[in-house]
Amino acid sequence: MEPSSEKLLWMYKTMIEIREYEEAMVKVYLEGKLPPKIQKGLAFDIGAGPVPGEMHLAAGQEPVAVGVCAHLHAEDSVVGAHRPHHFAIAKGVRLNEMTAEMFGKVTGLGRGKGGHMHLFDPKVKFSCGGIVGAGAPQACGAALAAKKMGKDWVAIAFFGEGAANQGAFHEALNLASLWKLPVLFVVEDNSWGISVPKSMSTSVASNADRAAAYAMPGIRVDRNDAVDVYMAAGEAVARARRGEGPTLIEVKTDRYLGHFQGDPEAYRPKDEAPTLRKDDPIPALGAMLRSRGLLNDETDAGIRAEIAARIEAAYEFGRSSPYPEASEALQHVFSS
Amino acid sequence: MEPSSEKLLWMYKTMIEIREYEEAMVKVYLEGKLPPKIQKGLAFDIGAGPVPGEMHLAAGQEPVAVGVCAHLHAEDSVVGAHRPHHFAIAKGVRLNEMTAEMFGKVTGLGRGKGGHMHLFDPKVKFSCGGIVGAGAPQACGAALAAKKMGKDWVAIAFFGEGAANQGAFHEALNLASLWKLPVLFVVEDNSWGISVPKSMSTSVASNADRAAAYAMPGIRVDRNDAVDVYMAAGEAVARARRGEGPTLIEVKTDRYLGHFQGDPEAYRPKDEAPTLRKDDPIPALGAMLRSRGLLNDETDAGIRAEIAARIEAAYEFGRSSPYPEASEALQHVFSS
Amino acid sequence: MTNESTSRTLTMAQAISEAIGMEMERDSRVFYMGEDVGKYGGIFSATTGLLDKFGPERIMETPISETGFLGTAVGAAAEGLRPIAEIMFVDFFGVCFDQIYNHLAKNTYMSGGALKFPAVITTGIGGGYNDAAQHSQCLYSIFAHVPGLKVVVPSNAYDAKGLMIEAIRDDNPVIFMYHKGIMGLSWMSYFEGSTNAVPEESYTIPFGKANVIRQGTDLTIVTLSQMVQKSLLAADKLAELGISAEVVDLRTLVPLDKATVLKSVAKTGRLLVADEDYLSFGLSGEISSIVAENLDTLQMKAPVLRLAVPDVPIPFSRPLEQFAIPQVDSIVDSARQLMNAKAFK
Amino acid sequence: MTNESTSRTLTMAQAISEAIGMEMERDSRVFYMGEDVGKYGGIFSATTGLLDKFGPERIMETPISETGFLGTAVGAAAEGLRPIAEIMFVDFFGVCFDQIYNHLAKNTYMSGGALKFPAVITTGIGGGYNDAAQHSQCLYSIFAHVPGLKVVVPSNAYDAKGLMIEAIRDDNPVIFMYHKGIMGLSWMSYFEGSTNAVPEESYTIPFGKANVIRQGTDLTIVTLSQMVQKSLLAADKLAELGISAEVVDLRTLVPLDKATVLKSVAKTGRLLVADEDYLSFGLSGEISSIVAENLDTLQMKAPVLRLAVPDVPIPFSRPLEQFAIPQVDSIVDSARQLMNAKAFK
Ligand SMILES: Cc1ncc(C[n+]2csc(CCOP(=O)(O)OP(=O)(O)O)c2C)c(N)n1
Ligand SMILES: Cc1ncc(C[n+]2csc(CCOP(=O)(O)OP(=O)(O)O)c2C)c(N)n1
Ligand SMILES: [Mg+2]
Ligand SMILES: [Mg+2]
Repeated sequence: MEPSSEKLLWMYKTMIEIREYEEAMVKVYLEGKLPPKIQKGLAFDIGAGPVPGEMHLAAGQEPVAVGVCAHLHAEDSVVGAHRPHHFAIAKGVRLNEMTAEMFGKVTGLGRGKGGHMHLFDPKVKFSCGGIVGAGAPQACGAALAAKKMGKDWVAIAFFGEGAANQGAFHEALNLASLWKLPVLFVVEDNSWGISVPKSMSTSVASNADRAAAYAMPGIRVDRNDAVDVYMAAGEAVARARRGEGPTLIEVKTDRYLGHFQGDPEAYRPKDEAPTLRKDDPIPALGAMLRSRGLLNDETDAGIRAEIAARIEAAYEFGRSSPYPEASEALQHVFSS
Repeated sequence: MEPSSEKLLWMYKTMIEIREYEEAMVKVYLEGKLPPKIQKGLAFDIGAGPVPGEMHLAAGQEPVAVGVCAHLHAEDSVVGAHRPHHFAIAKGVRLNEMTAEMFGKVTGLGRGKGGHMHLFDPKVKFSCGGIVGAGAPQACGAALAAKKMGKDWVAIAFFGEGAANQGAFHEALNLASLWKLPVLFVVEDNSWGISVPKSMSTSVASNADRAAAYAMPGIRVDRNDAVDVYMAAGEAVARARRGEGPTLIEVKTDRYLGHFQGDPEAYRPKDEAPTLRKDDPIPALGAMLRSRGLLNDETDAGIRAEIAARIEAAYEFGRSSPYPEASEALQHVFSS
Repeated sequence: MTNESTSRTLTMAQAISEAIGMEMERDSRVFYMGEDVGKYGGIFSATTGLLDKFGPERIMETPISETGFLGTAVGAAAEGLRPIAEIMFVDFFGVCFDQIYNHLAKNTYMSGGALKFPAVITTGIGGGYNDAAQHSQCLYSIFAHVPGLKVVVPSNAYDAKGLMIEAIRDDNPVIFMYHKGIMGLSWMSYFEGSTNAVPEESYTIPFGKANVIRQGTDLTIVTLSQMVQKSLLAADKLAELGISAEVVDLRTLVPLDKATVLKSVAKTGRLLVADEDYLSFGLSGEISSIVAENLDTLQMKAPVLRLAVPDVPIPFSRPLEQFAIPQVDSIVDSARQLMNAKAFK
Repeated sequence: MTNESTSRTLTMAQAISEAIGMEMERDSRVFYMGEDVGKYGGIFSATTGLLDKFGPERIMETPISETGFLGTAVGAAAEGLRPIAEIMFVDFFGVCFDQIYNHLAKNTYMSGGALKFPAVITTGIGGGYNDAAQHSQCLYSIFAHVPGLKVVVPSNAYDAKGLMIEAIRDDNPVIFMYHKGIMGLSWMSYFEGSTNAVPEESYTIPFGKANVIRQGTDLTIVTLSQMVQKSLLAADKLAELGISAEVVDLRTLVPLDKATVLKSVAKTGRLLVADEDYLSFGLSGEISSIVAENLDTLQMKAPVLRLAVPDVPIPFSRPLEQFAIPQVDSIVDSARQLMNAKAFK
């Protein structure tokens, strides 16, 4: 199923939005974290600045997010992992509230309680979490709910190639196949699990080869390309909606930045990231759009300006929103 | 690698020993558990009698134990699960002490502290445990130790087809393949996980097909036959000893008795167990031995008499040994 | 009351499966997942008869994949369904606790209240029938320690039904722990006090209300689950010795009814905690600290006494297990010891 | 002493990796497994430099398979090796606790002492740097609650080295928990008191010996890990207010040095527990109950006060997190409150 012009443009815009969001975060995140304003002797202070805590960015990994989410509606569920922004943006999570959450503000998705790894937007059924592998069974739950309610909604679990070695992966895939759940397991193979290369974590070259262990289709997308992902995911989503069960997809992608911001990356060949950037999927899709006459300098500039404004507004919203009252810490342990 | 006459005879004898041991346990276990000597209204009292607690017997599942253990030495490790006697006996665990353990006696393998699901015999490197799936990574540990010490010892993890859906299975197989550990994962497919048929627990027909997910060889032994298991395991053990890594073997086998003693088995077709017994692997191997001139009525009777005596002695040892002092409960939390 | 209530004597297992069945009938969003919960009816009979009534879509047999199906419960609850998931023995929580305490229990909080997780986890606890170290634990204090879970630990059939209905209707994760030795199973000896009169109709028992199940004046025994039944038997024996024991059945650990404990201890001046969990860093410490934190208003006649499993794995052998797990006689002995002790004057 | 000892100032992370390195040199059976422990040197720098020294066979990089490699540690320990396995954050224990508490911790007991399990589990604990609910917990009381594990929770570099060497040489499973905010990492602010003089040579600190790290007469602060450093700062402030606080650093929870706590409380008559774990059913209850159980010998001047995380997940937002996790000022406030309280007379 080739993407329509509309989908192509949407994927292009959304990839730009993700990239710009992440690049902006690189800068905002560093605010207040560097000498001399931090404890003497430190190179960096993770707990300082307006956006404290760990920060996992997805620059370079946009194709997997847009290629899959292009097939989804608000009622479909997405469960991301610790590196969630690209999925959140592609799923349509409210950008202002998401950003405010990372600033720890009361206007945030979780009133500042969740933070970057724990974004919940029930309006578009997005969630994520910081425990590697834990999202896979949760996506089964969303899929089971859809099935029980007689809806054709699907659920997507996105996680990294490192996560595919966690026991939860195995249990979730077996359940999903057994119960013919409308769920996709999408492995982002960015070659690294923090500092551990795939060859040191994974006994098989492609996780797609693990699908046979659950009698489900397995697809490997070998290029970090939105259209390739779109095509693979399209058939899988359609199968799921038809009630034919789950699919496992592994997508080769690239992590341009460190595992988290502040990662010294001593484990990584110095020229790896710059080399990867030469195959940047965004200009690649841009060129395709231009060749089809769907984009030119002017419309491109328009798209970029609109996105820049939206992102700036989101960061401004996050920055200027108030913090919750300290005593709010005691609320929401239970819902009443 | 065809089994030698010696191995054939050993397998035959050991299967008989296992079967007789289990059949004896069926009776001993019932002692003191039935009306009228128990609480009024009960049909059965699991905590009563000389051998209290859960009891999982392996009658029918002898081939997998002897077919694999025929290749092992004392230095090789075996990790069993909640249904451990056939593996223990095939691995050469001290029968008296094992039996005493199930009677809760101070002469038991664990001084009465472990019981039937927790048998540890360091002399022949046998262990087991009551948590489904937990043994697989532990066998990796034994295999890693062998590798680190430069020995050609192997480790075997035995577990049921139900256990193959536990996350620990996935993690252990991946690790074993990645680190080329000398370990065999042997799945006993007795079709049932308590009351749950394989078709309701396992998304794939044969667990052997899951080996490809870890780039290791996978073998399915389709008959509950000691020689077939012997041949499959022989090549796998040899590979492991040569440093070529792990193998996954699934063996079709039959559970003649309930999941545990006292299981009402309402979930099971009434005629299933009797039908299965028609393919009893012990007379089958006996017939083969006879056809090769390795067994006749007289030698068979001799074998059986010797085994009966050994088993009777073991139960007698268990029964007549003293209980530990109650205050021993406080000892051995830590080794000193 | 306008309705006439009919009640029969039920075992705790019957009361539980009745409660689940009634709620499943009332609310189509409720469903049950677990191992051997279908044809078998649950190893501890919590789902007896329910498969026939509700079919395999609502009484869902699972593989031995606790992380898989508990994670499924998390996801389904977020979508508005009301899953009940059974961990056969609480001892197995170690293979799946992540889904429970890092997700189910925290997602409401991390979402700032935007999401509800109306799920119940049922599980069998306790020893006393020689099932040894991996099948005999209580562990309730671990579930009570982590925020975001309500923890229910009934001692009898009547309470179990009302608490189960309350649990299923609660919009938050609840862990419902039944001691095997009070379920009234046909294959395990049990304390008969746990089998009692249960109304046919639906009713709820609110969480956080401890039950002063026996009044007394000399000492307070704070306890829960099967140990309530042991404590009542001990109180009978103590009465023969002229010692009047008040027995407080906590019923739920989260929320914890400290006020009732405090009131009772204020009256008696003596506290014995009778617990089947491990001694240290758990329930008995928490209950003891109610006294420690209220030394301004309490005039204690004796130090607090904690009776619990003395920080050893549950041993298999009968004499060892009987020694490790507090028994009726050890409650009696502890109470007598308490009556002979003195607080600092 | 005949040996002259040289000591330098080390961060706690440096002290830990030095201790591990020394023991790996001394005993070829010791090896280390975990995620990012090789080239990265451990996310919290517990293994910095060790890969270069010992190579990948002894500093083993693992997949994200905690159950897999902890189970491997169980099996390897049974064979006589001495594995150290790192769970990057203690918060992840929920995916692998079964191997720890049902096997590693119990197998010695279940084997009647026939088998030893000389393994160390290292793990990062604690919050204060906005890592939110799944990366900021302490949870030590859960490990201390289950029998068969020794639990070590150092507060400074000197102790960490001695306790780590002791842990590696112990023939039993030890969980060694380092608070991230005292490791002296170059990327996280830390309490400087935790970086101190560490002798170059090898030494051990016995388990079960609490350290009275500051003498005082008015109240006893019982604490551990990073909270020791906060308590010392609080004690300075309290001294300015004329309040003399004694600070007891528990160092290990199993074994627990109740005698030292009791002695100190007997002297001061007031107990404040300063804890970064969740409040209920955990450490602070256990410590409080030392008072409750000793009301025959203790004359308390005030009720016990427990300061801990108020049973909420650790919130992300800075003001919320600072509120939820006890700070120096909250210790000061609690101590003042304690000085104003009275016990029943
Ligand atoms: C159960 C668990 N173990 C370890 C971690 C620490 N951790 C966080 S992200 C990560 C690497 C994940 O790699 P991958 O799944 O490939 O995702 P990527 O970071 O490449 O997007 C690790 C080890 C965790 N969060 N949860
Ligand atoms: C983690 C865990 N979950 C559930 C159980 C309860 N249980 C014990 S044996 C068993 C069935 C095991 O089936 P299988 O692995 O096929 O072995 P079999 O009993 O057939 O030998 C179950 C569910 C357990 N012991 N551990
Ligand atoms: Mg990755
Ligand atoms: Mg089976």
